[in-house]
Amino acid sequence: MMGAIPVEHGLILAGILFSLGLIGVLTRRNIVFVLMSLEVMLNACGLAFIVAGSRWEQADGQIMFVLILTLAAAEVAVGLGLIIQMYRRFQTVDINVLSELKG
Amino acid sequence: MTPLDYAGYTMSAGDLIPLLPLLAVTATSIWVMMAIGVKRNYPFVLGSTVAGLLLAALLAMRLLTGPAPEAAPLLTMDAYAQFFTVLICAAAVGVSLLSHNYWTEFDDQREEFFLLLSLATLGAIVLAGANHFASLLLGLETLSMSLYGMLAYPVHSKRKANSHALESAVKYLILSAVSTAMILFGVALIYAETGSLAFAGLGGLPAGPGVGFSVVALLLVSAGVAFKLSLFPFHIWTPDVYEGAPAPATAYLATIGKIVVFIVLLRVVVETRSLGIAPVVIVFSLLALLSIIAGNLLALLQDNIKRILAYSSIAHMGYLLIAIIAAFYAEGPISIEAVSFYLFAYVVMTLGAFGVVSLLSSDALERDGISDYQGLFWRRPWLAAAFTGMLLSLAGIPLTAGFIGKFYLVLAGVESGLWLLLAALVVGSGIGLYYYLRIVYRMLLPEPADAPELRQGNAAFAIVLVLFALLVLFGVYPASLMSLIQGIAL
Amino acid sequence: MILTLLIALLFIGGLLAWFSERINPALPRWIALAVLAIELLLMLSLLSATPENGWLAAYNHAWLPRFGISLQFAVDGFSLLLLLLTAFLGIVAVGSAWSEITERAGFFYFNLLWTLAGVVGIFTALDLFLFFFFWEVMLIPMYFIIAIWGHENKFYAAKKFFIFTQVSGLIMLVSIVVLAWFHYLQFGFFSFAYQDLLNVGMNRSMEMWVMLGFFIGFATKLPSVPFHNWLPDAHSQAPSAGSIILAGVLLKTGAYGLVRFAVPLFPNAAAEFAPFAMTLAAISILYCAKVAFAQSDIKRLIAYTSVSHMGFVTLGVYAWNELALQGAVMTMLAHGLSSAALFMLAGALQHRIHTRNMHEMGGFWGRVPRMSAVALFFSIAALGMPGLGNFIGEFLALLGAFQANQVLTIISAFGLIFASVYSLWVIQKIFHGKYSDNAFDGSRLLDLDNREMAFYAAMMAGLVWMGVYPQSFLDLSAPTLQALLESQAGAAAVGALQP
Amino acid sequence: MMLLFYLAAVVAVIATVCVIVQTNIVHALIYLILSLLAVAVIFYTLGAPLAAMLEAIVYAGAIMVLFLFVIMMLNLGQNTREQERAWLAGRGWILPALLAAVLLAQLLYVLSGVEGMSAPEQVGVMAVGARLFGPYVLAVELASILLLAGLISAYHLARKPGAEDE
Amino acid sequence: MLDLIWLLPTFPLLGFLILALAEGKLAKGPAGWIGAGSIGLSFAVAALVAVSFLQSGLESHTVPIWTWMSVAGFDPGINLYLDGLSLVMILVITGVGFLIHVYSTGYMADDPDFSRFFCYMNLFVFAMLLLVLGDNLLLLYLGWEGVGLCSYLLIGFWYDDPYNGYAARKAFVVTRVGDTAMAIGLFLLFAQLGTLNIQDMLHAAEAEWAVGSALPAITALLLLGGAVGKSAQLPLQTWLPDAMAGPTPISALIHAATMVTAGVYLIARTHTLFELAPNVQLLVAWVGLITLLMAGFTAMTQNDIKRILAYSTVSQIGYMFLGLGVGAWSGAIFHLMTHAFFKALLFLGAGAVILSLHHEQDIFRMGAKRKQLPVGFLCFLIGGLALTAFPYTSGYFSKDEILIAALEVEGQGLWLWLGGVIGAFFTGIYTFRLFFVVFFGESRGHHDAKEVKGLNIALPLFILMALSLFGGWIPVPLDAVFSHGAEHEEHHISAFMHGVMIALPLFGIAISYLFYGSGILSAEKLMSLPGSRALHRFWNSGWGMDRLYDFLFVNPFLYLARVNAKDIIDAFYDMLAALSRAGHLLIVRTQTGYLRWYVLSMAAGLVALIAVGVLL
Repeated sequence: MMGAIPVEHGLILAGILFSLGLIGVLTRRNIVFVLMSLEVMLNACGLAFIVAGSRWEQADGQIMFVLILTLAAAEVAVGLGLIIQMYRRFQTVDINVLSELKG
Repeated sequence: MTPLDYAGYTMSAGDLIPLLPLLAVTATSIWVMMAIGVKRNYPFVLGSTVAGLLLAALLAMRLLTGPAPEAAPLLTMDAYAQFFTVLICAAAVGVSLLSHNYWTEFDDQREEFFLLLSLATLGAIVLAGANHFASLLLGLETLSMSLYGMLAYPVHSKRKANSHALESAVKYLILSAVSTAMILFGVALIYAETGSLAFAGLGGLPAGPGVGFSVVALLLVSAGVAFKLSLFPFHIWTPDVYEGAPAPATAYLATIGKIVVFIVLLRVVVETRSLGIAPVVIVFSLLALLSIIAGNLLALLQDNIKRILAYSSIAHMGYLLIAIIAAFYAEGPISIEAVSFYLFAYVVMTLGAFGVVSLLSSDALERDGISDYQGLFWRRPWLAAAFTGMLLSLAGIPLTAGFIGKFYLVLAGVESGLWLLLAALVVGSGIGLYYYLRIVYRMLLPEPADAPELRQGNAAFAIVLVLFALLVLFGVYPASLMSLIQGIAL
Repeated sequence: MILTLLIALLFIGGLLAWFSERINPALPRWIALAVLAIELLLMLSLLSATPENGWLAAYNHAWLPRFGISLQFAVDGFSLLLLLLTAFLGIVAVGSAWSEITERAGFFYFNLLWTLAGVVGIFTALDLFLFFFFWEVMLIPMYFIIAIWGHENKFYAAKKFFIFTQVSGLIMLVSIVVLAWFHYLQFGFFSFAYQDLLNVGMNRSMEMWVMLGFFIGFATKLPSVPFHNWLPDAHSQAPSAGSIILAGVLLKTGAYGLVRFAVPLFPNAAAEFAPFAMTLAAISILYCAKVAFAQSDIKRLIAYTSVSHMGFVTLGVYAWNELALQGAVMTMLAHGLSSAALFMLAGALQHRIHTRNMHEMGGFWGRVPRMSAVALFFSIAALGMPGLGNFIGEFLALLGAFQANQVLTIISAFGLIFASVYSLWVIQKIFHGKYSDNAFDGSRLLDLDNREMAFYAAMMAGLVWMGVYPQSFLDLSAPTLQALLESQAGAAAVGALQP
Repeated sequence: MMLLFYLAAVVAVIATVCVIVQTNIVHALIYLILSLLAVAVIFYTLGAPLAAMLEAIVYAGAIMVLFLFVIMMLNLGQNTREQERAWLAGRGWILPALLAAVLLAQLLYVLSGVEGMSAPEQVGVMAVGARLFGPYVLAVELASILLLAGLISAYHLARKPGAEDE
Repeated sequence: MLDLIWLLPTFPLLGFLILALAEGKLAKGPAGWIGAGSIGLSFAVAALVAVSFLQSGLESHTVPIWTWMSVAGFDPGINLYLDGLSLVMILVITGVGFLIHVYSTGYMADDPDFSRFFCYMNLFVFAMLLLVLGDNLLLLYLGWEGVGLCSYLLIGFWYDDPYNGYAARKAFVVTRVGDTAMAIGLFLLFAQLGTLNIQDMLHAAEAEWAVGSALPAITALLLLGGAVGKSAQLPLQTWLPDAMAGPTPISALIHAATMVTAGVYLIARTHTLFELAPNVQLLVAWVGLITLLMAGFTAMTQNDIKRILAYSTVSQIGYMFLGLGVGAWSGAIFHLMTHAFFKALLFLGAGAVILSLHHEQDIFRMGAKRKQLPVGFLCFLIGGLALTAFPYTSGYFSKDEILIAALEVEGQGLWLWLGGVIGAFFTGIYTFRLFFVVFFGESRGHHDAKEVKGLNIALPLFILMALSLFGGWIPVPLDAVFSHGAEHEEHHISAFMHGVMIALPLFGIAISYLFYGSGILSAEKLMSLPGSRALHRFWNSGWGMDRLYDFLFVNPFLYLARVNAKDIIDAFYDMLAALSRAGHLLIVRTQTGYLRWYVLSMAAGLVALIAVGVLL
């Protein structure tokens, strides 16, 4: 019953999602949005792995996805922790306040 | 439905022996975590961390000369990996001792720093042995995850007037995540093409001209790696993160955080050098060239020592890349030896330089302005001498290990005929001298009248002196290290 | 063994001098003096050694076996001459610093001795890696000497000195490595030993590039136009002891390198390059003489004259015949003494009246006749007065160079005219004319005391000796130079443009 | 199945676009969850049921809830819409979008040539599990360490200042 | 006895060393004794040597002292070579030199730097002796440069006045131009002939080079360059008049009697070379002729007593060059000797006059001084007559010999002769212009002048007067040196020619008398003629040579020095530094601190990377 889907299409979808995530990271000033966009990018990577794994009929793709999931979870946890601290200090989620270090 | 195929994979106790350093560090982490849970005791935590890391270093040193282990699916703890494990653990011990003094008056929980430090070290060791993209990912992210915590460590401190640590951590986190995504996407593409996630599988990439796919996949990975190494144009985070973070964390990031990526990179290059995908090599050359020039130029008129060191590290990564590129061209072991030696020297000198900064800094105040060092030569001659030694080593002047490292790089470059890159090395070193000498000169000036008291720190001072001694020892008589490195070559 | 002792003694002596300051601030200079005196005696003892394979003394010990690098030291007559010069000028420098350097004296003498250790290493090392090692080692203490005890613009000068020499040094390092790499390709093992590398063959363009790398390294130290710009700044800003070492000894390392390495290692490329090198030499001679004349800072002036004089060395070396080489060697020795003395004088003046600006001076003869006479002596030595060492060197260099390249020799000979212009100008501005102490405290303008005179007298005696009986020096360097020439039998006509 | 794939793909893309242009953060989060769920469907169509499950549970579930907590904690949402709109206005979009478009074009250029089909067979939980606890057993352990590191970092950072753990 | 010639330079050297090491602490008495005495001893030795040399009948005698150096076949020795030529020279140097030293003890008696003066003087004599005794060109060159140095030191002896320093440097630098040419000549000679030993070199040249070929011409030209520099001949004559800034005994010794004639000595010494290059030899003659005429014109327009004598010196050396050029080797050297006598006399006499008049040098501020300064008057009378070649004075014999030889030159002989005779006519005019203006007419200043007393001043003057009058009968033992030349035969010229040669100088004296002695003719009237002022100015400035050289060489050099004082090459390195700095400032602006910008840079980097990778 499984219709074969071209790997090409899966990877292109992943690429689109990846690019969209990147746009989000690039354009949003709200750091929460930035973090969410990052999740989109990581998710796109996971998708790519699944696509690749299904091409080879291997479990490795899914395993990589699981690892990415772990990573994403940890990243979000730490990231949100930082966001909380940032909000505490600046009362804003505007990422541009973090620009004291430069030159 | 694929059959259960782990039946074919068994793991015996013997397979664990090469992993002993890793296990030792893990045990240290757990032990420290439990110790914190029971009772917070700063000296004890520090002592445990140092002891555990030392143990790991000793184990690795013991294993270094032992028989080569069989390749495990994720980690190859061969002599190459063990050598760098020793280096990593030793460096981690150094950072621990450096940070002792730094956190003495910290008004928040101090102990987790060491916990994070040992976890980061764990990630670093994994990278040293990684032969698979999964372990690469895990090692890299364990390292990064711990570093996020370390970079932002004083975030609750009321003693600290600014939010630089937080800023540094946020920047690092976001950018690092982006770079991780790049690596992952690239790896996914590679996997889609080769069906293997082991480095050895890279050989399955279609090579030859016009293979855009392989190039793009490799370049995606390269871009991520370039970020971790802070190569131009992915270098931009480096100074901000270095400057904002507490000095010991910076020291960790600048030494271990950098070299592990190179360790992996070298392994990957050795696996793939038969590929000879010209565009990738050219891109690497370009990265090296631009990094050398940009890094040195950026540091030129900088007044913040941590930033200077950050920029100079960009250049140094460019120098190192010369040897990596040489490894693409030449079959011989020289480029690998060159990378190994240079990494060793780089750890010693960078750790030493940041060690001096750490020693003089505290969680409340980073002493990283160039003017803070005015007259240091007359106030703390040995410290200043050590710092001078580190800077001269970074500049590649003889009597220091940095010179031998540079010599290796030149040799590797000559072997492969990388004249343009060697020219960049020469020019970059010339520019580099300017800012290194600026610092040295500041230290030579008479001390200012209103100079504040300098912090003391015995452990950190001892570490700096030990590093200085190593620097000179391996600058004058590196033969033993050379032969060791010759033995571990991949 | 004596060679390692020579170097070790300086390193250890330096450390001793540094630490002894805590015991007594006057101790470092005595230690430095003692160490250098012992050095001089040790070197003199080598004069009576019987040569073995052309070497008066040799030492060889493995150092970095991975690349065939060894601690290979050896001394022949040529290097011994330069060693003697080094030790002698070292003593002079200590004498010059004796009362001038009062702050952080221990560290000063440490740096002085370490610089000299580097120089001694350069003159004795036969392994190219080792040579380069010492080549760079001497920079750091010299940097400190300029940067700590220098004058108003010391950081700029010290930095410039360091960057110039370091960058050119790196270029040379690349060349050395290329050479060693070719040795590896040809013979299958690494070696940085001089004798091994002499056998390396390379294709034409590669040999030229590698030779150029060496040339740039040495020409910067020498210095030759257009790599000379570090020198006026370094010399004018350094304390006089530093200037003495710089002008008297450090510059000679570049010349030594040209004679010992840059030409013999690359006979064909050097032959091809000789006209260019000689052109650079001629430009150095004339151009820097001209620039020297325009200086008002006396130390800058002397610095430029140094460049001009070292042009004769380059000219002589690239003429590559015995006359010219002997001329180059004699110029090195004589210029070592005369420029050191002139810098010492300039330092003495600055120490007394706190200015180097010649426009603020004048008519000193009446006030300080001794100093004036001494200055006159060394000025006329510098302008190449026959009977003094500089003349012998320059004349022989030109005489030899004439056989290799007539046009450039004739052009270079005009340097003799310019030399008289600037030398006499100095005498005129400082010692002749009307005396006026508007610009400085005239009561501090004291004549040379007996201690100072002793040093000058020794240098004067040396120059006269070289001038009237140069044979004692020529005999010492002749075997080396002849051996070098013979080994180049195939390329004996380096630079010969005659039809 | 193929239809499902393309349908889900369209949903995922649209939802993701909504995420990045949305001014109300809560709405954005909902779109993100939608996107993740769509991807979960895609996983399923690609024969990765375990991944699909985890995507839905862990990603769309746990992680997004975490986001929600923080959003609530920081009291973002309706009242910050104006500000978000202001931030999003202007030409700040052009360059990033252009860059991303170029990147996408580059990716499309190389990806469009890839041969091969996804396998019709499912790689089920068993297979994944066997592999995970076979050769990848170290990875599992290391992942736990990664989580531990994340945990400790997050703990240290997100803690209220002064809240000692006595 | 002959082997003792090494003592000859040794005494002055010892004198120099003693005076130098005494650092001026010696009292004037001992200093004077040492200074003059050393030369006296030398003269004694020279006399003994002369006697024994002439008795021995040797052609030459070499005394090796030590090998200077020996490199690759180049082995010049510190060897002294004595033959007739050098014998004449050492006698002149030590003899006249001794007299001048004695004179100086009186002349310089009041100078605070008395012993420094003698120190330099002794050094000079030492160097001059080496110059003439050296058996090889390198040793000659040593002496050559040594005398140049002493000349410099002594011209600038009174260093307070920057003008003196200027004159000294000018003298040194201008002669160094010639010296450099000579040095190049040495290089060429060594490269071609493999030796610098003069006799060996000359033999080799004769053997290897054909007459009229290029190489001897080039070497002869280069040596001539040295000679014209040292001997103040065209085109390097400009330094000598300025050199009068030194004390007058210096002018007598160095700038009249000895050093300036070194060029003549050099050419005579290497005459074989010039004979191999007839064209160059003829050039020597023309250089001499033109110089003597130009200097004669200039001398007529000068007002400074020493400058008049200086130009006259230039002119007389011109005669010597003329003599050399026409092959009258002996005549030239003979004239060198007699010129040493009478010009030393004139200068020392001028010194006495100047000293008596409190350092007044302008002849138009003197006048009618024959009563007040009888000795000076006598000096100028005798010296002037000898200078104008008044029959049977010393100058008459030597000048005659030269002019007669000139006449015999084929082709251009008449012109050379005519020029020389006209020059002699001018000599009469300017010499007696000086004479009449100073000693006759009305007193125009310094009415209370009193002659300086002192035997040490008077005695040398009287001896020199005697020599000037009777020096023409001294036989010079030069035949052996120049024996192979063809000119050694009795000259016969017509009585008319001879009459002209005698009459013209007298005619010159007469004109001078008409203008300056009797006032019958007036120089002022002459000056009011159209164009004469400009001509006067032109001649007065030495034919504008100084200004020409300033324009051609000095000013461009000074300009270049000034504009490039900072060394243009430095600007290149500064530019590199500035470039780096600009690069830094440019690139550091990318470090904005804004996170989104950082991500953007990464994304851009990725895009660029892929673009590069794919395009490659």
